Amino acid sequence: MINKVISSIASAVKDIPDGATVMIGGFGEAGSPTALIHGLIDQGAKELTVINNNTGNGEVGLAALIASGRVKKMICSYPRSSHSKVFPDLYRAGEIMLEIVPQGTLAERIRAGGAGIPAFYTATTVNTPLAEGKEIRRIDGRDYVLEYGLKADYALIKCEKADRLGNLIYNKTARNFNPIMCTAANITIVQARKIVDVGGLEPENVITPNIFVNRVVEVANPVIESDLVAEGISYP
Amino acid sequence: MINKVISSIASAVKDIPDGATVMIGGFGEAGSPTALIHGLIDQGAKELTVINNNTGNGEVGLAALIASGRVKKMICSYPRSSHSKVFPDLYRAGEIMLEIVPQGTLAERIRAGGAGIPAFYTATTVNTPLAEGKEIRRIDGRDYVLEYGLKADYALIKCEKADRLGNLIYNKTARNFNPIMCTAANITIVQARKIVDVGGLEPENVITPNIFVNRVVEVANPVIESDLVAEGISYP
Amino acid sequence: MTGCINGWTREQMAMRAARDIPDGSYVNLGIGIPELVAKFVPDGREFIYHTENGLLGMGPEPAPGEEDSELINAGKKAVTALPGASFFHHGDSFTMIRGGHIDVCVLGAMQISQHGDLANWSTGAKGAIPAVGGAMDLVAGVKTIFVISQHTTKNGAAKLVEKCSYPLTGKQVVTRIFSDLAIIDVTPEGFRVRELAPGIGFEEVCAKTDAPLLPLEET
Amino acid sequence: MTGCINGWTREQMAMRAARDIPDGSYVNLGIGIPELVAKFVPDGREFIYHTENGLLGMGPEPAPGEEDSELINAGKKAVTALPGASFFHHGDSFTMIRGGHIDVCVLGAMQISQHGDLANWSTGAKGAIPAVGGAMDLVAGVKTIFVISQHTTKNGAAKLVEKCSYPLTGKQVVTRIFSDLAIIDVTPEGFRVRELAPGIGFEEVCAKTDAPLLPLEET
Repeated sequence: MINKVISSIASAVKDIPDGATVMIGGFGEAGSPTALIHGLIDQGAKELTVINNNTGNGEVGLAALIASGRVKKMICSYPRSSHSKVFPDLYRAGEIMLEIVPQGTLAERIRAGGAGIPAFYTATTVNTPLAEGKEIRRIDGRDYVLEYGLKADYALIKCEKADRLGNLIYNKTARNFNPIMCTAANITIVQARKIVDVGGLEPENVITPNIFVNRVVEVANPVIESDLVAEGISYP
Repeated sequence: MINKVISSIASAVKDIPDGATVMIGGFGEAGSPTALIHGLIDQGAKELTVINNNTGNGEVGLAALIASGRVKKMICSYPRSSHSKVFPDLYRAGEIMLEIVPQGTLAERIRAGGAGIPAFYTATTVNTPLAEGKEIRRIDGRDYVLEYGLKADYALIKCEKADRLGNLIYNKTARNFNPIMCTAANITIVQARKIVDVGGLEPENVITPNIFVNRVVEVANPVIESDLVAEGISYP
Repeated sequence: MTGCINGWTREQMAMRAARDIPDGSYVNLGIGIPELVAKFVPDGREFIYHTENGLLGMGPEPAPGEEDSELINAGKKAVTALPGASFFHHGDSFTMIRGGHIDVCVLGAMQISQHGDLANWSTGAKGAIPAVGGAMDLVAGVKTIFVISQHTTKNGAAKLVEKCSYPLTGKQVVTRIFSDLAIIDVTPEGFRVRELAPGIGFEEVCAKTDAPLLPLEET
Repeated sequence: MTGCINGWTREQMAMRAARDIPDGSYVNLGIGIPELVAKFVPDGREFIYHTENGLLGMGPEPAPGEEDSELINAGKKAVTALPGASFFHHGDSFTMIRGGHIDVCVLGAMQISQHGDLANWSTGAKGAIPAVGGAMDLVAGVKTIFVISQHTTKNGAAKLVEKCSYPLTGKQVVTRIFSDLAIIDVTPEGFRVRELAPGIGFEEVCAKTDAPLLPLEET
């Protein structure tokens, strides 16, 4: 019987090695798999390349992972943290690398990585410094820049409901990067607010089909990052 | 007030001009907008380029449109008709052009067209006759072929439920090419089994957001092509 | 500074921009003053708001206490979803943007050139953290780009310039600028005043613009 | 022809292929004999079937009278959806295929070369209607490609050949062939018999194969 449910966060993330590339879902705190990120901090993997739209909030979740010194490189569109100077300080000190990618190009590169598309053309960044050094091609009279698909060794994902096969649904704008990241990682690890019986998700409404998911952990009452930030909490 | 509902099929398709490129949803008969296709036959536009996975069934729907002599070129993956020799006969007689595209490349070209991606690379067709004359690029040690996004002037779409804003949901495997075609056409015309009030579709479950839809016609009891074929009906 | 009202307030700039959005438009609003546009939908028009983090049919901010940390806009502020809304992932959201499906986007600006080049993501200064977000995708993909911006920086430097000195967000993308002093079109001949704010003269706008400025066309 | 049972039936070929699919695999089955594989899931294993027209978790054909013209497989036959199934559009369906997410695909063949090249979509003959469907995407994207096929054509021509004369579907893609006469691996050294069907000798398989054939490896 296929059963992707893992009983603890620690075992769900235990094999992430030093040097891994990790996609982390979420846009700001919405859809952020904070429990899994904290599990990764506890686990200790270092020299990570992290792909997320931002750089975390306060000193919890992704911001705490960055603060722990375990992130070698961030790939993101908007490397500003709410209520935090964690990333800017490390960046100015030369202790973290940054690859800045426009949000839509980031999304498409992830989607392409998951879909077996190694490269594609887009008009985004043409005639800007972010296109420097990249191949430009004129197609039907307009210039486009060549961008490459992005893949990861692991993806850390937050969803609303999952079943043991790994089908997922999300909640409102917490969906964001999560479904495309599920497709682009070798191992996709999901924190679900609730695990339901197989058949408990309507086939028409499944957002992430189970083929894209490897492990599911139930986190019934996930922390809300802005609450932690408001309370002044730093993880760990 | 935004209201995309059109009262008749005839008015929904009336401006499709000669020479138009028309995407038609459906895979076999599932999701085929047969009522709209019959409306297009009645309307009379000719010299059409049609994009669909197949070439229709029997002598109704797409097969009937082809039989009417109005289709100059088919772009499809599997130009075989069930219970019909309409396409093969015209093709062998040199009266219709054919661009054969693998099903996944066809889907991705349509998706790319809708997403503003003018071209992308894929491994599909490499080392086959279908890659002849196309650009090959080696990326990370594997060869890929360059394929271009596909757009259309019009898309004819079948869905299960729509609202007046143009939000759509589909029924089972009748979804197929319909959602991506909605994104890739300049004017998307939808035949919906039922039009519901705005708010009647759950925002989490909308498959085609209304931004991709221009016109919606209710066809409460659409014909089922295989029934027509079984009855030996030819349209018109 | 006197008590006289010269020029437009932030709200008035937003209202002017809203007036120029056609009925039925799909609209994306940038962070900051552009967000105010949503308050000023002209009577008889309906706009559908898109936010790039995955919501079409975005409504106003919720009542205090009704905020949901999983229902936010691109500026990460709590919003609502109107009837007829839909949620989708980032890939699909930027299909809407990159694919040319959004009609109008209203953005803020650091600099706008007389040819419509926009700079709004980085000063390019050493030590600055570049943060582009979705701005480059929006200017590359949306049919009409409006800018709402104070006419000059806090230090009085011109934002409307012959050539941007900051790194570009996009080239030849802005079509109309709503500043506190004037509404200005980007035309093939350069900046042209379309309307002056109350109490503002053409000469004053010229003085605060670092590029040639064409006067109102007589009609 | 005698009444003796020599070689495997279509069902037996499908059963042998099913045996070689690991537990928990995501599987796509081509049209024809490959469809029979779904009937022979070995005890203790669970496979999840994908059909490229937008269904993961495909179940068996429905009872007569229960068919739904909007619930079909890639061969356009009525199927069912099992608990845990999901529906999706063609773009997402081929993300699964092209993106390397499907573990095993079982296809039919017109010709297979000793290097694993597959030809199964067109004879290339004048007047033939080429019809590729999803076959090229499957061989390009799926990790393991099995072929189930009669060892020879109806006319007795070899299907296992040194070099395909028909247009290719993909190059070096097939890893194992389940024919009515034998199970044959495509190895770096060429075709190697893995198992002979009952009543079939190595010499007979050699005689019906137009390429060098390596015998069973002694273990």
